[in-house]
Amino acid sequence: MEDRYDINELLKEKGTFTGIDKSKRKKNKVRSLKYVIDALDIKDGMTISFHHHFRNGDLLADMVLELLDKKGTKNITIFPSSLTTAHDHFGQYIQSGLISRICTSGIRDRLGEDISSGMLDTPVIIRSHGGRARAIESGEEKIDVAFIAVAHSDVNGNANGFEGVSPCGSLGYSMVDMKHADKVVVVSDLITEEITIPFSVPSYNVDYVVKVEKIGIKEKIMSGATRLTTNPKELLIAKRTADIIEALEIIKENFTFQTGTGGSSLAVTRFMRDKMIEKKIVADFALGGITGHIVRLHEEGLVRKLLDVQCFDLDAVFSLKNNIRHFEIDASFYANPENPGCVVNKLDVVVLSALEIDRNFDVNVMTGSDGILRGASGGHCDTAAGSKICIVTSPLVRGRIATVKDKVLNIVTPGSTVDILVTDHGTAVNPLRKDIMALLKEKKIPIVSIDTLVEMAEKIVKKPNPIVYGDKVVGVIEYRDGSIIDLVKQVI
Amino acid sequence: MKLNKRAIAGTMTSSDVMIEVIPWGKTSEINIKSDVEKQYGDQILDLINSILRENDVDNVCINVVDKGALDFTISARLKTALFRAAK
Amino acid sequence: MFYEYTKEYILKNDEIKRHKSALFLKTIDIEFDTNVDVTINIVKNNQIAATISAEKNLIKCIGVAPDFRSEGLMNILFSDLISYQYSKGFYNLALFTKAEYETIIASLGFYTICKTKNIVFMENHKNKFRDYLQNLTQSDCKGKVASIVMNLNPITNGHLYLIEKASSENDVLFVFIVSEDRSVVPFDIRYQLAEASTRHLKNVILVKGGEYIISSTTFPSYFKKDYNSWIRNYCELDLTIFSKHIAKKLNISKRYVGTEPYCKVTNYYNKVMSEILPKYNIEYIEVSRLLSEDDAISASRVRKLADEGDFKAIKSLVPEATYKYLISINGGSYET
Amino acid sequence: MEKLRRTMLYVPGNNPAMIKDIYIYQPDSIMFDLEDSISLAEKDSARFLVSEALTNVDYLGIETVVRVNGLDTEFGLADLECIVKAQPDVIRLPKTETSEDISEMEAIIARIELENNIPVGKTKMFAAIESAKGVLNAYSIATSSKRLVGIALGAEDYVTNLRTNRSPEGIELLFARGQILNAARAANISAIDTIYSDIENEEGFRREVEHIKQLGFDGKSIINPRQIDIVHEIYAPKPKEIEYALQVIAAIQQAEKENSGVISLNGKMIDKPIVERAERVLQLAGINDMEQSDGR
Repeated sequence: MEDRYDINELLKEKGTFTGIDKSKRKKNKVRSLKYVIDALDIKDGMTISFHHHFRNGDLLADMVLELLDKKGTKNITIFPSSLTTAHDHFGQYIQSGLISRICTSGIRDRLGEDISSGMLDTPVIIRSHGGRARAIESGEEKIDVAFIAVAHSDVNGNANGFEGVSPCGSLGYSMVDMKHADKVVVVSDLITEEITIPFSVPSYNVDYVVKVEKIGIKEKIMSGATRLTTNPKELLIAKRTADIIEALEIIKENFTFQTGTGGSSLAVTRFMRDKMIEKKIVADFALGGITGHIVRLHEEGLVRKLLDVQCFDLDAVFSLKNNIRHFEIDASFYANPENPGCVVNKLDVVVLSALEIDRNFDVNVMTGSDGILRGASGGHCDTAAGSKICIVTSPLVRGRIATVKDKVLNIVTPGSTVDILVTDHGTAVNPLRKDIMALLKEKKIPIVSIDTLVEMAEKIVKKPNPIVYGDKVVGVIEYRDGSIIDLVKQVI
Repeated sequence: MKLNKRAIAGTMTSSDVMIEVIPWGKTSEINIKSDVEKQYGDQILDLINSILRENDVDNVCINVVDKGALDFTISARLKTALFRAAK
Repeated sequence: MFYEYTKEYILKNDEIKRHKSALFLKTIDIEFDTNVDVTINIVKNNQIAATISAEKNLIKCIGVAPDFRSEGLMNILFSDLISYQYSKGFYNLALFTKAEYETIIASLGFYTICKTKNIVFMENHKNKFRDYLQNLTQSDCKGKVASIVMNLNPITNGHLYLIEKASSENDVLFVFIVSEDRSVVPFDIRYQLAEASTRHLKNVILVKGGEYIISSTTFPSYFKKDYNSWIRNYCELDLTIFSKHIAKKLNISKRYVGTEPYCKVTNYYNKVMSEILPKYNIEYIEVSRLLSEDDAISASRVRKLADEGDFKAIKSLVPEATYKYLISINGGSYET
Repeated sequence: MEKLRRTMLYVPGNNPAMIKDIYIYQPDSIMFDLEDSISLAEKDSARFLVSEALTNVDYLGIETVVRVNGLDTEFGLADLECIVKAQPDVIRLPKTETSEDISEMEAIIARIELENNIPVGKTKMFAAIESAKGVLNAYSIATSSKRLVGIALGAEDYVTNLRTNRSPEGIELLFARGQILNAARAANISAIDTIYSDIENEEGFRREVEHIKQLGFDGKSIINPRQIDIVHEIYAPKPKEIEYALQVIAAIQQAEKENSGVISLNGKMIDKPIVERAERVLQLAGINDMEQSDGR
């Protein structure tokens, strides 16, 4: 038996109450950006993270990098959830030596060209949204400082993305960062003394709060309402896709789905709506990037829950704010492959797009037909792997570029997870899915082989000159589990 | 085919091509700006040269702004521009 | 058909419709320039979705409503405008734009001729500027090479004084005569009078300024005498073209200007010149104007006197060739 | 068997983005337009574009129709010279008023065919009737040439000519529709109804298609691919009709096997009209793989 509990020992250890001076309580966490950057002492080899919920209207990443650059900081890793045209000029920070490594989901336009030309010595690490969450949670990537732009925060960092002057809606991608980063800085142009309720960022995760004059360029963050396409080709693809979803008997009570925001994916939702009303069916949840059109289904009672990792328009933002079952989820819950409960695993069907798809159904959403980085991995391979049925929609050719081809330039999503390809020139089913093939044949849905589509495309556009690659590897594409699925070569 | 004046045909909308034909006293010159230059620049040049040969056109400057036009469109636009230039 | 928009072509005299375009541009923070010959709008659901205008060779006032960006409306507008201007005989088109739009406009068949920190000047023919530079002069320029850019409208003793001074201080002097024909005296005459009046100066080479030296293309404000927010940009652009390309090609290391007592725009232009030229190792030399009866001799003063028929007063202010010309057009008689 | 012409899809002749793969919408006929959708300044470029498309693009066996400009314009003849060589299935003549309009164009087409080693008569013709005079001459137009495979109503110009306008119910078109339809049936050629231009009004479009189907038209000229499925759906036979048609055909085959002169089904005699109707039902249902004659 142990000795009796020594109360004196406890008193000595904890100290006794001596009174409190209320006025000396720490006031709040608000500091200037410059103060924070100096105080955090961001130096060589450190990793800082951002999110891309403000998309093309993001101002924060540049504000931070500009200050660091002025200080002469070198050799840091930037770890944004994605990069947009707002970050087009980041080549200058690579040239100045500030940025020596980039991990991201997307990279495009001028920065994509810069990277593809070999500007950065270390290859960019491309991860899916689920893969990024996995890398952070597993400790594979350590974030020293997470800078989180929010639309509204209180003085202690309780924050959300759906109030304020430049709302972005869900903060899903940054929720993983805030839990695992060493230091978390919340930045906004609306900071109130009053507590932010509801909040997506809890203040206990936040070290500093920074007020800036403007956190985002409103018109570049998102549009008011995503417009439904009137493009006949996109409508054709969408209708065929909806017909297939119906034929595959997916539209049953409590089914679940995710549709992208591309012209045809969005229209798929519209055609599905008609079928749901006709069959009197209610879906359990819609997942993913949420748009006003999905919100409408929710508000009409056709979809019970919206699981929202990212809002795509202001209608979605308003809904996130007002509809209780429109729920903000983080990237790990969304798609981390090491999290067996991640929701992509509960998807009955996902409709995705592609820059390129080949005979093996391998999909490229990262590099253009010229081999240059101009896309985003996003949740593509995550949802393809998780869903029961993954449908890729795409026109057979875009302009003079074949979308369906012999071999994709880069693989992001392996063909073994892609089940159906719907194009304007015909629908192909992955031979691995004999069940789907049989069901569609039974329902008299016309099917062609992927080889036929490849040949049709080549007949239309003719064989292009091969891309001239250099020896340097400029990008490493990670599959969601962390293995390397492809390398992106320098383009000369 | 004898060209009398400069002429232009086509548009710069997707899948189209705008082609300008300028008769001049110098060796022919073909300038191509194309969204798919890397992949199809050579083929576009070959196509244009073959149409010029077919129509016996020389000493001409051809300016091409291509927005991913297929061969049949490039051919139609060049023929239209030549037709207009020959008027 | 499948078109979901209509197009409208607005000509200069259609004030009401032009006003609509102006209002539209205002909503996207662009100022409508009333000096345009034609405006083309793309209209969707009775609202302007995109607009473009042109005055002669210059494309202006380009705007696309935020909701309609990335729908290829610019491609439609540029195609239509190029075709339209082509039918009017304007084959070579140019424009100024901000750096952020350079790539997209380049994809519409335009080539960057020159850019400054704030603006990019682009043209739709690849070789036009190259040919211009090649055709500037045949002569080989060695030693100290200087330049003056002048309107010579018409040439006066004031101009001549500046030319003679620069001529005497250098091995070669290029006198660029602004060729834009918006001056009172037509360019051909201005050139002839200058030639006659400088014949005695063997190291002076007269050059037609052409489109790239203070022309309505490279410097639209100069001719309208407006003093808007773009003037600094235009000045910088014009002077960068001069310094970076023209002076470099001709080995010019100095540029002379006369002091400018009257014109606000010219004055400002000179001020910007004094900042930019040294960056390219070109010396900026300002020379005080020659006075006559305590008043600077200027072309405008001469023109005013000619209008009043005071040829006696003119005689002492201008070279002989100019004097004869003014008399011939004003119907006066020679004074001996 | 007569060719199906439920949908004749307009495509502006100067739009390469549409022309290059318009076949994906699977209309029964594609109609390249050189006429009203093309501005005067672009008549030449549309002509070259359609000609190159016909020569180079694989339209997957879908009937190709080119609407040329009338011979009374400066473009008509040039259109024919350029287009006939490119061998579309059909040349559509706009604003036809008399049988002479057809003969005049036929003569030119025949000459061009001859000059270019195309079998004379290969190029079929289609006539659009867009005026009161044309409507009154419908039968003589319909019977004016062996090349003529159909006539169509062009209502926009026609109602202007009548001094009225189009109404949702279409009472103003009753006479013209009846006249054209009867002329076409008497001449044993296709009858195609006019366009419906309000793309957004799906309800109105459906009503009109049901109306013209009931009148007896073979199909409709359409201006947007979105309208195709609706027309095909309305023209699709009901399952009962298909079942009956299949029984009729089975009965014929049975009778043939038995060398029986009289064919009966469920105790009722099957005569020629019943057989014809059955065949058409199966064709519309897309079940029939029987030979299709080209053109008619």
